[in-house]
Amino acid sequence: MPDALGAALLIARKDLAIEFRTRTAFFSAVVFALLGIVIFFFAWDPTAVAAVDLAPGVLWVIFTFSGLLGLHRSFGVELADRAIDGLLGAPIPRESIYLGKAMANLVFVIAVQVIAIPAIALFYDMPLGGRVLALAGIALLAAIGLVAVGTLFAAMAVNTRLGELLLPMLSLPFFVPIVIPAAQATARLFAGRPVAESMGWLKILLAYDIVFVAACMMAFPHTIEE
Amino acid sequence: MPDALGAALLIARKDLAIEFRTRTAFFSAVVFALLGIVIFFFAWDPTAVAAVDLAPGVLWVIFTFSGLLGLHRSFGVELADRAIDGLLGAPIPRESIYLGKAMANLVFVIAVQVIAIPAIALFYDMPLGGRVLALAGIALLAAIGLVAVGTLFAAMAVNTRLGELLLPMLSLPFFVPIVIPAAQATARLFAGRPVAESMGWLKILLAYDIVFVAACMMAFPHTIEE
Amino acid sequence: MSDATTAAIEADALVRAFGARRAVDGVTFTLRKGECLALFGPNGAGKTTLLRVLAGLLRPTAGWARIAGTNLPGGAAARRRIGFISHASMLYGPLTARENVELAARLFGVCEPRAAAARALGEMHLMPRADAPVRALSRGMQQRVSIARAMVHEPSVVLLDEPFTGLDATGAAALSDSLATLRRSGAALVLVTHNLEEGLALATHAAIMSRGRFARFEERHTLDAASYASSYRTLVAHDA
Amino acid sequence: MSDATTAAIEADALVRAFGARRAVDGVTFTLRKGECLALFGPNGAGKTTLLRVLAGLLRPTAGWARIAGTNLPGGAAARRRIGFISHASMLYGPLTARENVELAARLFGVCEPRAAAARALGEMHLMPRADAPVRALSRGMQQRVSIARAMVHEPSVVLLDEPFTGLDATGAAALSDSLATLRRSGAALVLVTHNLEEGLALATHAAIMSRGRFARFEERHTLDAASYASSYRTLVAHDA
Amino acid sequence: MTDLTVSHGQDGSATARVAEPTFGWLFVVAVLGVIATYIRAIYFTPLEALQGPAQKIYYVHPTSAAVAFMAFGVVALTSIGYLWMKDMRLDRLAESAAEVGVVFTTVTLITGSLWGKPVWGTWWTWDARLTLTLFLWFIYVGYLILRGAIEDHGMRARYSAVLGILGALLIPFIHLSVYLFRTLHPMPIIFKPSRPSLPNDMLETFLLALGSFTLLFIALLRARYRLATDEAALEAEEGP
Ligand code: HEM
Ligand SMILES: Nc1ncnc2c1ncn2[C@@H]1O[C@H](COP(=O)(O)OP(=O)(O)OP(=O)(O)O)[C@@H](O)[C@H]1O
Ligand SMILES: Nc1ncnc2c1ncn2[C@@H]1O[C@H](COP(=O)(O)OP(=O)(O)OP(=O)(O)O)[C@@H](O)[C@H]1O
Ligand SMILES: [Mg+2]
Ligand SMILES: [Mg+2]
Repeated sequence: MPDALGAALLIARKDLAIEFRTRTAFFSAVVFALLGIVIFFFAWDPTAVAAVDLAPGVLWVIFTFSGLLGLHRSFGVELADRAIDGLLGAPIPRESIYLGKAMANLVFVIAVQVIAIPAIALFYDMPLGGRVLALAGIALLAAIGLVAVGTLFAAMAVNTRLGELLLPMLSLPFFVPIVIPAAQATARLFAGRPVAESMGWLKILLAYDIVFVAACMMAFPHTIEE
Repeated sequence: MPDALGAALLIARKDLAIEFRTRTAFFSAVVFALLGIVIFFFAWDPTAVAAVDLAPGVLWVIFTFSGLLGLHRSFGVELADRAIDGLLGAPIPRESIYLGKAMANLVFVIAVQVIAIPAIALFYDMPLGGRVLALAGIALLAAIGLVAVGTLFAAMAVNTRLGELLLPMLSLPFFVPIVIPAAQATARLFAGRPVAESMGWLKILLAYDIVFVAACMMAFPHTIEE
Repeated sequence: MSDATTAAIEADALVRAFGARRAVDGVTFTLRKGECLALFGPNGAGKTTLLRVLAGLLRPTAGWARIAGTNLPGGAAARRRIGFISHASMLYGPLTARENVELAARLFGVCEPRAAAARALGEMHLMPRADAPVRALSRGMQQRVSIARAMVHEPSVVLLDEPFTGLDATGAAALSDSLATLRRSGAALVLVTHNLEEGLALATHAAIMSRGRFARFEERHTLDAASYASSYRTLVAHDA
Repeated sequence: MSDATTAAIEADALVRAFGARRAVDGVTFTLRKGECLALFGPNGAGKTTLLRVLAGLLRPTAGWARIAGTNLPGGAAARRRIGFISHASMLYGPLTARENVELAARLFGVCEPRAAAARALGEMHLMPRADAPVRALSRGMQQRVSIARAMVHEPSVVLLDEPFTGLDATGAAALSDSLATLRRSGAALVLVTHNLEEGLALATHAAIMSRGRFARFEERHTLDAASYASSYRTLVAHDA
Repeated sequence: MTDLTVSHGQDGSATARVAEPTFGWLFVVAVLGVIATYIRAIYFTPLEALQGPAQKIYYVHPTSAAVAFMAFGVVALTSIGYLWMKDMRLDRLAESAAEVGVVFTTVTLITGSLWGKPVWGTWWTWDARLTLTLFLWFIYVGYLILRGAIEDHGMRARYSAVLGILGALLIPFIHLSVYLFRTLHPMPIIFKPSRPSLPNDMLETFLLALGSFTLLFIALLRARYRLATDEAALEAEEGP
């Protein structure tokens, strides 16, 4: 039998294989993020709101919504022909299933961010410069939290009658403590403030990640059986 | 055999019956919109961007994304056990299927708006007052356009390998001439300008509705058979 | 309505390809009113594809087919005549059995949809569970709803893709009865099944499909069941 | 491993309810290694529910069940032993047949997953289409992949829910062969089917389920096929 | 992004087989024209006073935009033609034109950005024309992704024809929206790209550029179309 991590990797690889079977899947995720960014620009009156003030909010809202898209898709594929039963029947710990799905989701979310962040910088005319590393750090912390909680709720939502409608309802409140610190830290970063000034926000993100990765991993086995 | 409109109504009623079978389905759509609004509120630094300037954009972005949610759901239910084949095999015009699905989607989108608009007014402290009617008019025009195009693309996306991933990619560019005029007109409305000043924008919306309702209705029969 | 001698189903050099693979590859046959074709063939022979083309759900790649004189894909009037039971249930899981069948009845313009739905469900012995959501029914029960759905408008051309799947003895008997009644009332049937006995019981014609073509096509009464079975098995074995 | 006298499957007063409806309502039986239980029963009797409980996919509401001495729902070691073929294919449509089976092999810790997958697919005569995405396969072919998936790790407890569905003569023969081999190698089988003949051919035990309970449960050699069939039909008819 | 042009899954052998004859004399003439344009632009046309060497982009940038517009015009026309006549050649032409169009739109965006940095001091600004170009790129990249997501040829042709037509209808709306969005609230832009009154030298060079790019467009379209035709033929040949 594969060990817990091995099994998780198998599942993550399988998910990514499905997702990227056609190169076009990746393109369309990216185009989605780009379009979101562009649409957002036109939703606000540029004379009233400066683009540079909008950018951090746009970045993190796009991040949330494209994350939801990926999360939802991730369990849709399991449910189509009840392939999830195949995973549940396999001699692997439940936690591996969670971990595997979460890893695949993390790759998806990060892949979208890798395109979205430079695009925001380009379209909203923000100087990335030396801030790239700091921003990548924030994005990684935020992505881990989002995926940890989102994967759990996606698994739960998919097993209920409400399906995809439940996912945003359950998870958006949990995304609030991710979006606010991330947006605040980003805004500070682009206002040219030193990273130290955002340390408080980053600590919140880090604490969130630790608490919820652990909690969700423990909670997962209870949510998956009928 | 039922006439074209009768058949469309049957299909719309069926969709709404599925949607509201459990009252909670409606609640969760509403909660989605509310949470979206709240998330947006916190995504921007209130000292940098005035809430009243953000509100119109938030309204129309939430509108777009919750619309996507409903649209995607609308064809998911048809595909689950290939119920769509049942509709295609029925002695009704293809256009009725389109019309029926579009009507149900319109109800969904409007129902979400009915909650979202007062919520925005509340959160962002905007005086609705005598502007409710004008705003409702904008919302209706925007909803018709969104649903006309979105229903067509949802039908197409669901039949492809990429499934729901494709829907936002195809439809977001088509939402640009909805979001810009709607957001601009709303902003003007709340800045206390007379409606006449937004007439240009409203005309674009109206023209869009006319062109795309007709075009999509004609295009639909080509997209539904395999 | 057309007279008794008109062909109910005609296909001529019918082809349907998926990409490069020709799932149906030149099928020609005619079936008149009141006739029943039992269609056998190995997995992947193209039976389902053929039925979906005849049901107007797939466009032919080449060749043509006619249902009651109308070229496929026909208009509403042609579809009105067809009843189709496919591999998928074509039902809405969240709706009840009754709602599903009633919806079909209304869409097909049946006069008293409520009564017709109750009758169709009753014929499949499903009334006790008629108000349960389809999603909560067992496989065999779902198959019964699916059958009721396809029969509620009394079609004159019935296409059945392995309709006995999942049915218990009662269900199978009820379906056989319905099909026999339909045939007597002049309907044309195409019945796909892997069970020779089941298929030949109802059939007036029999065909074996292989690699998208009709390898054999005869009238039932010219056939000897035992020798047919052995030739079918040989064919299936060679096909794989 | 446990010795030959250990029960492979045990159930005691097993109950599984959906809301108020008790789909399985007090089932008690024991099956030893090398035995095969043919499970019959009308639509909605609770056969699928029972199998899903035994497969560890549904929690029992009351009572208990054991697989090879481990209480259900058991841990990874218990699941390692089970092979399950359900109504749904449990396959990933976008992946190929080979990828699906290989994934299962790896998850079950089979030593040479590649070779094992090829062998399992070969047994079901599916190698020519092994690299087609499952979504593009015909129903019978998908069923074959599903069978290969369930067998690839050589399970010692095999739960089969109408496994012959959609299979042609070749496929059915291949499955029967596999099952016979498995039984000889000491596996315990539960085979749900609506076809008495098919079921009794392989069985050492036979049971008829009705309204969630075992209405009959006997050893195969005590049964006379003809009289069993007639009593099954009476039971089914009364059940509806 | 240019690798989108080859994202249609032809395998190496297909490319090898067809690559040789597809680029004909027309392509050679077009490439020579482009080279001649640039020799003339660099060595024989005076430096623009304000912008210096950056202005040399002028000969690629609007010309690519013009070619892209031509290409999308071809997509719209062939899409309408396809829905009307259902001729696969029109579909292949639409696909070819969309690919060429996306390439040239990409070139326009990139050269515009490269030009913008020295001239405007920014890579990007939300000028109406720039925004429209960006959305054109989105629409037709979406078109190509849609094509990549459908296997069935007929369905792919119909879906993409629908998108091709709707996309053409959308362009005036986007143009109007973004134009009003901007002009009602003008942003300070240092230089507005408006038709410059060119000195004769530059005008001649520009006309030469436009002519060569148009030839290049036709050559590429023809080459891509032949590739599509050969692919289709090859696929039909390889069928079972
Ligand atoms: C990414 C940025 C840019 C994009 C997407 C873009 C797009 C376009 C398009 C679509 C056209 C063709 C319009 C037509 O033929 O009427 C065009 C023409 C032109 N562009 Fe740009 N452009 C960009 C940046 C620039 C910059 C930075 C300059 C230089 C200041 C510039 C100067 C011109 C000129 C001179 C023309 C031709 C003038 C005319 O025919 O009106 N563009 N551009
Ligand atoms: N959507 C599709 N895409 C690609 N190939 C397909 C598709 N549907 C069917 N095929 C192929 O067409 C052939 C015929 O399939 P079809 O489902 O008609 O077979 P069948 O005779 O019904 O088989 P079965 O007895 O297994 O139901 C198979 O080789 C199958 O792989
Ligand atoms: N998810 C569910 N929710 C509610 N009721 C259910 C659910 N699954 C099954 N049931 C009910 O439990 C009963 C037993 O169903 P089950 O699927 O076990 O029957 P079965 O013996 O397999 O029938 P079949 O021969 O039709 O496959 C049925 O009455 C069914 O309606
Ligand atoms: Mg079939
Ligand atoms: Mg069952």
